[in-house]
Amino acid sequence: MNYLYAAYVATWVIHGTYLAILVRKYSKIRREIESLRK
Amino acid sequence: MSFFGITRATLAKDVRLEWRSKDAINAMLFFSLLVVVIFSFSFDPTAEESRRIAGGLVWVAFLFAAIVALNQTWARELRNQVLDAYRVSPAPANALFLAKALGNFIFVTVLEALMTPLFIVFYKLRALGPTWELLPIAALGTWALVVNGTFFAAISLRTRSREIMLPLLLFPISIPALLGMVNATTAILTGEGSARFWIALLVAYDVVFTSACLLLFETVLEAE
Amino acid sequence: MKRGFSILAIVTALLLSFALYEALIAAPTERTMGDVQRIFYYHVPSAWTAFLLFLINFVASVVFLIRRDTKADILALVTAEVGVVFCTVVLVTGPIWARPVWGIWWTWDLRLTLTLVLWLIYVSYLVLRRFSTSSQTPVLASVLAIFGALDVPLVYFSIWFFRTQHPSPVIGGGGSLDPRMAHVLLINWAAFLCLAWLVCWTRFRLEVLEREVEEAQALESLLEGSR
Amino acid sequence: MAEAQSNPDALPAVVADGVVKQFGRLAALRGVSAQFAAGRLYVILGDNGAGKTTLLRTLAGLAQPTRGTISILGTTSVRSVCTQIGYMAHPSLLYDEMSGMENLRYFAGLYGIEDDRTANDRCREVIASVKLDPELERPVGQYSQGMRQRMSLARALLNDPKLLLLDEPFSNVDSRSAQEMAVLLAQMRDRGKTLFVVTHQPGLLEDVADEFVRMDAGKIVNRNAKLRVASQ
Repeated sequence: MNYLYAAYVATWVIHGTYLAILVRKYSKIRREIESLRK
Repeated sequence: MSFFGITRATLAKDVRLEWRSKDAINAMLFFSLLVVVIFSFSFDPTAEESRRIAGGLVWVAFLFAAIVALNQTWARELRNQVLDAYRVSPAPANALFLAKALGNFIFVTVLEALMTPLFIVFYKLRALGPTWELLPIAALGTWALVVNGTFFAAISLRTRSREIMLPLLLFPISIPALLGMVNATTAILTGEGSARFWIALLVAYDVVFTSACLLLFETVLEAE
Repeated sequence: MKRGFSILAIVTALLLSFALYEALIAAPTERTMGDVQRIFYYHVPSAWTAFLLFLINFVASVVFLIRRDTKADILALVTAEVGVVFCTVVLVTGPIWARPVWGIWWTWDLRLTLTLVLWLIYVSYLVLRRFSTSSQTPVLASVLAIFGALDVPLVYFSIWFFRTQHPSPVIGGGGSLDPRMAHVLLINWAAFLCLAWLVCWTRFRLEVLEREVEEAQALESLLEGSR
Repeated sequence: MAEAQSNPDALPAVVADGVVKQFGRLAALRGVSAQFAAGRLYVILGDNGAGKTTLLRTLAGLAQPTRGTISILGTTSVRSVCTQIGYMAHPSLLYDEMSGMENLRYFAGLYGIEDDRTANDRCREVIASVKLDPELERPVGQYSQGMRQRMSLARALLNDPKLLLLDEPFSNVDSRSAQEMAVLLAQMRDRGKTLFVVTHQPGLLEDVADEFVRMDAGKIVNRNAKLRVASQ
């Protein structure tokens, strides 16, 4: 049974990591836009 | 000059330069020898086993030798940006590509011709199936590696770490061809099953990628 | 535009949770493999989504080569990246499923091997984009994408024949599927498609922003230079 | 100043209209619009990074403008007139392992000069015109920098082009051969060729050039027949 949950959790860990990378990139860009605006 | 005239002239120039400064070819011949010897040490199979795994070993050894040769494809053109002179001239880009690919094909075939007898000796190989079929397999397989290799070598000219980039681009795309070569050779060596399907696959692979290369090479050459 | 994005986000969230419920609880338990078979509902739709994304990448690359339109190039980059993420999911859930059922982590199953090769091809595509120093990286990348796509049928047939010579267990059983299972499968696929669409949309906007900032910084450095 | 023979109504050799060339972040050309009449010798001045080489490469068809259009010898598709273009760059564009004659014979083949005898005569003639010895067996790699520049110029002259693009032809060439080269360029201009010479030593061409074109930060900022005025 735990194989089943392992697979589902693994799926969301992978997607989660990718989304986290995107969010981090987003905030980095936000900061750069601010510095450019000044 | 006609398309094939330019191809012939470029190929003749490359072969002449290669023959004149034989250091490149000697280094690669020695490298291939090393690869064969190391493979032979790491595996010491009985006659029966060797027939089963020799196909894979031979082609991986050929792949190493090919990669080393393919990395040198554009070295001479790069040194003095001779590619710019070629691009300004009315000569078609495909003539250059075909000449380079044929040059590599000859080059890699020479390396293979040296390595094969060594493999036969070290692995006590004797094919059970129709041995003559090994020739088309070797030719089709080598061309599959060389045509894409020459093309991706041109692409990797424009990247940072050029030597590592070529295998990174070439290997994934060559998986079907590698599968074809290895299984066809094994089928011949072990005499089990026929290599017909794999030879057909190699032919399809060569046709698809030779035409793709000829269609897209100019785009790559112009993308400086 | 903003409204469309949040609607899609909500729809995706709803669909995903409903699909999760269906997969884990509502779907009938498979007789032979038992509950572990439910990995099927995540493994297979992820693969289909990945293949669809790579198809979009191929079309976008061809359109870019013909029209040199940067939107097509960004779409190609985005679908390749998100496609690789879904491929990773397939390559992770596959072995997790194979282990309890056949006792082995890896089997040269047709779909699994095809996904692995595609994963390798499109990771090399992303590596080329990162390592390229040419001002025309999109052109080189789209050429490689076309080569990658041309390779797919050849990969498929070579593995298919390779498997007939080395029979190995098939993940997800090709046989006929209980209609209710098929229903759950489709729901999951719809959920994954929405998720892919949402992530692609975000990544697309991010890439557009990144390129604009890059261009602005270039102009700024030039102005400073000549002031 | 030698009066240029080019009749005014002749087709302009080069017409640039709002040419922009961007390399990722860097904009090498930022809006070049100009007309250059045929049969004249233009000297392109400007410090490093002003876009001189990029402009020359765009004229040679080696770089496509990101925006704007450029028409060479009456057509925007440079490829169709590439038999009429000669290009010489910083690097020698020659194979180091081959002798000068072998190099030129190979490039003659690319330009469609097929049969041996005409190719030989043409190469010998061009090599002689840059004051080098055609029979020199030494590979180009062992030439002095000056000789290599002149052999590179010979390669650019091989197809007797209407438009000649030279990037720093005089760099580290001894002054005497530089003078000879300047005379050679003037003769070619007198024979009706159009020349664009990018150089940091405009003085060498002061009394032969028709016009001095100053570039700065990707734009043409000044065009003048006199060197002194142009170089403010």
